[in-house]
Amino acid sequence: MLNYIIKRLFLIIPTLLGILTVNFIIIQAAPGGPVEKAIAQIKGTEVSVTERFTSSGGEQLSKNQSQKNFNTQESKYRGSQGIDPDLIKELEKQYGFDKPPVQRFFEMLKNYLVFDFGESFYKDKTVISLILEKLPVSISLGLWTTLFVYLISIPLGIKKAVRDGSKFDMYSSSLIIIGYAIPGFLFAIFLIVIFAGGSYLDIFPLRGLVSENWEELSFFEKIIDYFWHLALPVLAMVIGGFASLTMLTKNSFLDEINKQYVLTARAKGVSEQKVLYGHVFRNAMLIVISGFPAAFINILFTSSLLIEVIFSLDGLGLLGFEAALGRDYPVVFGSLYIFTLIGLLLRLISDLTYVLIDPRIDFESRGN
Amino acid sequence: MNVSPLTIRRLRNFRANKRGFYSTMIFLLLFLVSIFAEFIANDKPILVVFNGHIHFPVFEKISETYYGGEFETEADYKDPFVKDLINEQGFSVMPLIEYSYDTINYDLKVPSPSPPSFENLLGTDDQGRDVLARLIYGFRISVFFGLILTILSSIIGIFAGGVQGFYGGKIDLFGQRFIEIWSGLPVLYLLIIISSFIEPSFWILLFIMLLFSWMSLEGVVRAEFLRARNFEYVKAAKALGVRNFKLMFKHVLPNAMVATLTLMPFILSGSIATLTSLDFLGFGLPPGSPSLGEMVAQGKANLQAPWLGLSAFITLSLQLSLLVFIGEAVRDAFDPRKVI
Amino acid sequence: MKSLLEIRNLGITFEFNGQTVQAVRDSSFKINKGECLAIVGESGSGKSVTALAIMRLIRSNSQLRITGSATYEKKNLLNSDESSLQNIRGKKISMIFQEPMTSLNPLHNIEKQITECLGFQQNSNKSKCVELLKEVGIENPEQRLSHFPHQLSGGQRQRVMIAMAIANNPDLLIADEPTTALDVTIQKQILDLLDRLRKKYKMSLLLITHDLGIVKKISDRVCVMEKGKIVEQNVTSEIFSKPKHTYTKKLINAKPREKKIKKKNNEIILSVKNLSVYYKNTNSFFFKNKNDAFQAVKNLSFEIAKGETLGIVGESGSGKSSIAQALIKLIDSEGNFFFKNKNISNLSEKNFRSYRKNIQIIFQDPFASLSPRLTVQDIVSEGLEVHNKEKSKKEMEGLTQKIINDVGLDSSMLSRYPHEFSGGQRQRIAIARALILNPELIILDEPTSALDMTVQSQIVDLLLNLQEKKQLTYIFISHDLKIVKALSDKIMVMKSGKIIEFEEKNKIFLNPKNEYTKQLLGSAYF
Amino acid sequence: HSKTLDYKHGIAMHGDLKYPKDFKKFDYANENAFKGGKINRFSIGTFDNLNPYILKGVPAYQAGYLFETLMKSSFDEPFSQYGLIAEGVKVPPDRSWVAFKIRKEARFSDGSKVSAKDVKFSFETIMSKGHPTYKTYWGQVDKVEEISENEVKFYFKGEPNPELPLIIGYQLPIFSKKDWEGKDFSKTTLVPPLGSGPYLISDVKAGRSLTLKKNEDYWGNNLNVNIGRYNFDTIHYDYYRDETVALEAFKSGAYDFKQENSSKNWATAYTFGAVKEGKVKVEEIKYYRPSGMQGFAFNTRKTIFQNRNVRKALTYAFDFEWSNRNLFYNAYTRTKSFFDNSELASQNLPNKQELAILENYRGKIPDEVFTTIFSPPNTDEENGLRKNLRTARRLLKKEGWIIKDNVLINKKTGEIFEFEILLRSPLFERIVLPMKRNLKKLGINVSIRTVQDDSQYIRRLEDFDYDMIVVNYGSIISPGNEQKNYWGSASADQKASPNYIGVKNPVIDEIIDKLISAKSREELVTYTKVLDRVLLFNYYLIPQFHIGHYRVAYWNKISKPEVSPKYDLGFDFWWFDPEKAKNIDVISSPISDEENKKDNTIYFLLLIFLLFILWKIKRKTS
Ligand SMILES: Nc1ncnc2c1ncn2[C@@H]1O[C@H](COP(=O)(O)OP(=O)(O)OP(=O)(O)O)[C@@H](O)[C@H]1O
Ligand SMILES: Nc1ncnc2c1ncn2[C@@H]1O[C@H](COP(=O)(O)OP(=O)(O)OP(=O)(O)O)[C@@H](O)[C@H]1O
Ligand SMILES: [Mg+2]
Ligand SMILES: [Mg+2]
Repeated sequence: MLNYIIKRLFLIIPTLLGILTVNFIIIQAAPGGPVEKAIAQIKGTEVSVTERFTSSGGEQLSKNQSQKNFNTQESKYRGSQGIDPDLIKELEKQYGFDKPPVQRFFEMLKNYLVFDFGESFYKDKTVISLILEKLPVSISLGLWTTLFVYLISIPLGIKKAVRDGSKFDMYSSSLIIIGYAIPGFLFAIFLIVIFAGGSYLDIFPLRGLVSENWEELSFFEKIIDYFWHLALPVLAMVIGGFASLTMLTKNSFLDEINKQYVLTARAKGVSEQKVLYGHVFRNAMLIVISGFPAAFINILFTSSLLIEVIFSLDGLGLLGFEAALGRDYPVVFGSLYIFTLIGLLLRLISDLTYVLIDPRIDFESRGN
Repeated sequence: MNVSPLTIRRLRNFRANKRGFYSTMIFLLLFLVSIFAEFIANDKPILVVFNGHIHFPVFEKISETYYGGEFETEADYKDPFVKDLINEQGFSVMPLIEYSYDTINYDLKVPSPSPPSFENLLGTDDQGRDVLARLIYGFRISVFFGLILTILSSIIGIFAGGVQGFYGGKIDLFGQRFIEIWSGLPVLYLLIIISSFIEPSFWILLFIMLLFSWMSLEGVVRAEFLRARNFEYVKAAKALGVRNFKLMFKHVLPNAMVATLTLMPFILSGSIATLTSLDFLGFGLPPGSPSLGEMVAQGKANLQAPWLGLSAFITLSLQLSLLVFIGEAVRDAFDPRKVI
Repeated sequence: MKSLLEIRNLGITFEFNGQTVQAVRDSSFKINKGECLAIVGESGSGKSVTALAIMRLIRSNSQLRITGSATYEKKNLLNSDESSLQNIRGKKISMIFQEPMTSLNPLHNIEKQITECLGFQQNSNKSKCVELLKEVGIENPEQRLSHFPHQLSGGQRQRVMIAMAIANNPDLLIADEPTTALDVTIQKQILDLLDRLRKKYKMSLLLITHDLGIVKKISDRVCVMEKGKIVEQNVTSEIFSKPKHTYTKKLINAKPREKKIKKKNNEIILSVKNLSVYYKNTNSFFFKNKNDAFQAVKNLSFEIAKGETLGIVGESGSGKSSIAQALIKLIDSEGNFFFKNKNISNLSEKNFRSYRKNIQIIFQDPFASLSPRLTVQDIVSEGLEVHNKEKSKKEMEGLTQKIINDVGLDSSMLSRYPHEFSGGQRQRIAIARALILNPELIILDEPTSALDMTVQSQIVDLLLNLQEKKQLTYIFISHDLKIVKALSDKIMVMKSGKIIEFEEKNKIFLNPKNEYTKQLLGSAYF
Repeated sequence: HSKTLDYKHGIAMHGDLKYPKDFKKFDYANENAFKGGKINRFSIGTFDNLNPYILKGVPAYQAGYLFETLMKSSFDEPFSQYGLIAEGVKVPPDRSWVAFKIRKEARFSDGSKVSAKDVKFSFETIMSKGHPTYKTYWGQVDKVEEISENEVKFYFKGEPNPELPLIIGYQLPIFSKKDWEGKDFSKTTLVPPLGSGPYLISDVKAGRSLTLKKNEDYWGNNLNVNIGRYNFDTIHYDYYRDETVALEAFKSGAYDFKQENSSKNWATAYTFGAVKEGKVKVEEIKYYRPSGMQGFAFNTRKTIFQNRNVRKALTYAFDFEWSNRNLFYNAYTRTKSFFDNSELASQNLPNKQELAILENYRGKIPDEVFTTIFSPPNTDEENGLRKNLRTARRLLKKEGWIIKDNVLINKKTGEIFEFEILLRSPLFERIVLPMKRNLKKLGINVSIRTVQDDSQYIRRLEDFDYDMIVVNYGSIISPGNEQKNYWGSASADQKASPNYIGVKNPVIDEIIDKLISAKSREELVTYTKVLDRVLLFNYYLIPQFHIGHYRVAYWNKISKPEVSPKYDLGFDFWWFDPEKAKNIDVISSPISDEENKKDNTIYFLLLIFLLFILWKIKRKTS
């Protein structure tokens, strides 16, 4: 086993390299880059990357963000200017595009080796600090949704398996599946209109992770405030999450629950709970349990772009989307590197959990 | 017909899951309706009798000049002018819903999105197009997309996961690394690149999604295979001289199918959701396509017109629920211990 | 004497597919305190189902009807609630399942499985565990604690099962074929143990077995079952001396035909040189080298001639199944073995595949070796599909039906799934699966352990006929010396992975040289 | 020769100033406006930077309140400015330089004086470290000279550009040199930089909110340009990501003032309870700024669009009246001029002066220019669209395009007429799709491509890699140099220029040159109209629509001056009205805020409690 682990750890390096290379090449091939983005900004024709789903439909170009155009005449004037080729050169240099791609690639690799991810093109912040800044939102969303989903789905799935075919089984299936079918962000909007808007109830806050006056709150108030803010987004995210896990649990249980060893356990006089959770669980849940590492990464990096946008939460989902469309390459590659690295380690852990769960599993070659 | 007792038993199991059975029926019905969408919701008549000749405009393009108008291009049958021309020398039979997914209702009384009326049963969207017609076509597109994608990606996913899990060793080790690299591909950029030289069509989107969606099954199948390959009955079959592939797909797979079968409907609905959200984000089907995603986006942007959001929502929910229920029934049918 | 458990008019019906299987019909019997009641009967006659019904453990998702009553301590077990049953199961009434190999939780180690029975009252759970394992005759019990079921031999698993069942000194022990996988010495030890418990704690014993020798030896009364009915019940001595029912008579008189030893055939079909089998110790996370591995088979060499039967007997856990699996290349081994003078030990799976048709195996654990999602039809005909592709579907079906009838099953059972059978029926399916291929060499690992005498003789008959007709070669692994004696030409006695004695059948039986062999034979006929 | 000139109190682009030297206040200012109170506003997006003059970071534009400029525009004149930091400005007749005299009272908010040094520093800093756009912007400034402690002079180079003095005057933010010492201007900051403006930033929560507080010691309170201005004590900005949500927030009273840009929302969303009760006021405020020209621009570099008549034909395919009625709730007006909604628009027959100019080009410009008032095709009459399309068909036929098998092809070359409309925002799909159907009737196959990816879109614009796009040519009441970039031949081939259409017309070049060097407002107006006509009748684009008023909704606790300025909304002149505020209990007052919060907490706890009870009951029953 140790051999295997060492082998896997070593293989992380070429894998990472592969991922970075492939991404570099592909992104290189994408039309447009940060220079164009900057030009758009200079010309004042820039459009927010989230425009399609955040806008409520203005019909006139570049007039829809009146509050942005601090001075409308100014922006008009700027836009009218042609872009000086020297300026374009200068921009290219600023973003490092004066160097050939291969050189850029190797410089990037060199920096990444020592975990130096550089600075965002646009944000004047290091990639790391950007990620750290967005982490609380992502973790909050991820942690609570994952927790809810697991804590509800697994017992529910087990109960459904035990009472397979009963009314309870039927109704709960219908419920979770309908929940699953609801588009999360539509539900989020619905929640906002009902619970946080001016039209009906105004109980929950519209945006953010905590209140404006967070610092002044006492500890207890802080906790309440935090959950008060999280209630709607988490609800919107959780609603669709039960179905697959519950069904997976249920079906795996159904598959195991009739096996001989379950009879043995019952014959031993083990209580039903213990039969289910002590015996069947481990046998049935290989997939579910082995999904835990992935769930863990979910906790950290849950990216729910739309939910974040709707509740004005600044999380990794939004960061990633904005970086990708804004061609903020340091952020794109930096986060790719970090998340992939963590992902690879978690995959290894995931594989090892297989063995822990079922000692019969090994990764040796077989079949020839 | 050789219907083995086993098939009968499975069918019986399937039917015994009432909810699944009815879901299948409803789904098939809807699917059938949407397959013949052109005959149900269209802005062209099903049948035109003109000058003693019978025409089927759904199949043939008849220019307006033929009816005595002045445009050489295909007649616009919704145009009152053309209608009059036809009625002078014959008649036409319009489909049930007189709108196709892209037909704009030019004589709306209220600005679109207009609320449900007799003319537009589910109202119109914010471009004056009939919501019901769009739903029918949108349903078709998304179901096709989902089914094709699910079938293909399941085949690939099961195959890849199965081979890795079953053979283990180097195949697994390097296969997994390949998959890790593969899953690191920047989907968004691929979409951007591709759309920079061709307009992303149904098939292109399908292809791109397929590149990645197969991985959702690969992991679980691999895990199940890793476990199941050690089971005694696999050994027993091997002792019989069964070939590896048959071993994998006849012995290991059926017993490693729990996850697959459970996840399959979710993958299907996930594919549909993916298409929807691509449309929603603006990386999906070309503008004007009947996409549920666009409908959802419109629903969000037009809270004052709840029929948009509701229609899209109900269609999506119905579609997904039916699929998941069917999936459950299929699972039941293949469960040997389920006895009715 | 006070009756402990009284069964009245028990009826059990399975219904599926429009088919109804009436597994038990209108059976009544009772067990007194401290008494040993034996249930004997045809394979598939409903013995196990009866036992399971008492514990209310029949799988509930098939359409199932249970009628009648089972009264224990004035309560009808058949309709008492789950929580009170939990207090009875394992504590007052415990059970040894027929198929020990599949009855253990594959993901729990031995210690966990046993201590679970003990509950929390003792803080010296571990030592109690070791004690129990020692009592059932498992060597190195301390090490075994951390093992998982798949690392144990069939007999060892059975003994773990027994240890679990007696852990709480129950009032009633239901033992469904408790000694099928045990060699006779251990069998004796176990039976003695049960006897002791019976005396000491006034434990009652409901013994289901096919081994009439055991019945005769330890039971007080006997019920005879046939086709779901109790056809006769009486005091043991009466049953054996004055059997009334025809089936009983048939059962008592059934005796396997014995193979007539013909002159020697010199064509060596299989020769084995220096065979060793190692098992990695997967418990240790860091696998270092071979020293860390456990050697189950130690440098064996032997030969078999065509048409011969080699009987392998020996201590449980001595490596018999390991040899069997190694020969057919299902587990890695060292050493060479030659099939018809061709070295097959280092062939790749691809090249070896063509030999598979000719070398078949019947696994010790039939339940686990049948794919749960294939019907019997598929399972049995699979070999044909693999090797005789030229045969038409019709032909295959015909062959399948024939072989199923040959092993004493009904062809209407072909569309059923494995779990819908009795232990003995499954065993016969496994036999049918191997025989249908007409292999030249068959390795039979305890093929008759779950069969009653009548069926057993039928199977032996079948095997012998085949051998005579087609010059088949058998490697026959069994603990049932009677059958070994009936079938074999030569006998190999094993202990701790080594051959102790390897001789002609008669020499072994009449004139055993080795101490262990003597001991073995000595325990055989009480 | 600078000595011979005098400093003036203001400067106009053309002609005379409206307000005399000692004017008391702007006409649209209310000197009795209530001072004080708080207003909540909102913003879409996010911010991480309080220095909006650099490339990096996402700026909070409200930080502009921190910095005063040398001059201040008046909102009821086309392009005139009056002294703010500068008490006087002077320019030579050829406007080849500009000098400002700095007011003695001008102070930064730390009390230090604003000096010429600071002005020079500001300019040089912004040019070297600021947003690169300023380099193009003020590229014509040769150098800045500190004449004295409170006099500063900007020298210009290159072609004369009479706008430049004004642009510097009202756009150059003045930073404190001392304050920036040791700090890097090009870095983003969340520490408010030192300014001289009316407001101070009192609270910043990056990406979430920004609070501005009136500077008690603001030096310019009594300046004539500031009378009746900056009335709120506190201005609080909340940032939202999503406009739908932001609208909900407005309804719930989370902020007080919203300007609406969607006609659909305007027509449908402002009907909620508070509006009916009169707590929220919904108003349209007329303005007279040129609307600019938004339209479908043809890329005339493409062969199919090189023919004027073909372009004209396609104009008939856009059914504005239908769109306006069915999509926009009749909110918009068809744009009929590049300078619509202003005196610059050519919405009459050419007058004498214009004709005189136009006569020079007869033969080189379309004849309609002399005889017709430009009016895009409309569909008002019955069957209007059909008639229009018929006209279009005839035009196309005349130019050699015929329909064969449902597609329009060139009789001679066999070329198929098809093109792509490149869109930036999906919001336009609904405007374009009906047009697509109409074009289909003409046999023209149109594909629509929405490229939401900024970089990709810009890349295509730079390379002029499109057939048709939607452009909005913004225009100011005082057109000038930018016209050269829009329609000049030189810019047609220059990569990334805003000559999207690819206009290369010597006549137009000539007119623009004359326009730029116009000596008086009248001359400017004449040339502008001439340009307008020539552009329009060349059918370079299909004009879309515009709106002539601001659509605003606000909680009825703020008031606005009776007169609205002609050229701006002038929100800075609005004020908090305590009388009205008393009548509505809006959530924004601090006391009710607190109470509300408690209410909410209770609701929340109740919900949890309810869930808990439910759970208990469930457990009992199962
Ligand atoms: N789950 C089931 N579904 C249908 N039939 C079943 C099921 N379990 C057992 N049977 C049938 O019930 C009958 C009695 O089975 P049981 O296991 O009691 O036999 P047995 O007497 O224990 O036989 P053996 O000695 O072979 O173990 C058999 O014919 C078997 O095929
Ligand atoms: N997978 C395994 N890993 C480790 N040890 C194993 C494994 N399988 C078997 N063993 C050990 O090898 C020894 C021989 O096992 P084997 O199954 O060959 O015994 P057997 O002779 O068939 O016994 P029985 O008569 O009880 O079936 C036993 O001690 C067992 O514990
Ligand atoms: Mg049995
Ligand atoms: Mg064995």
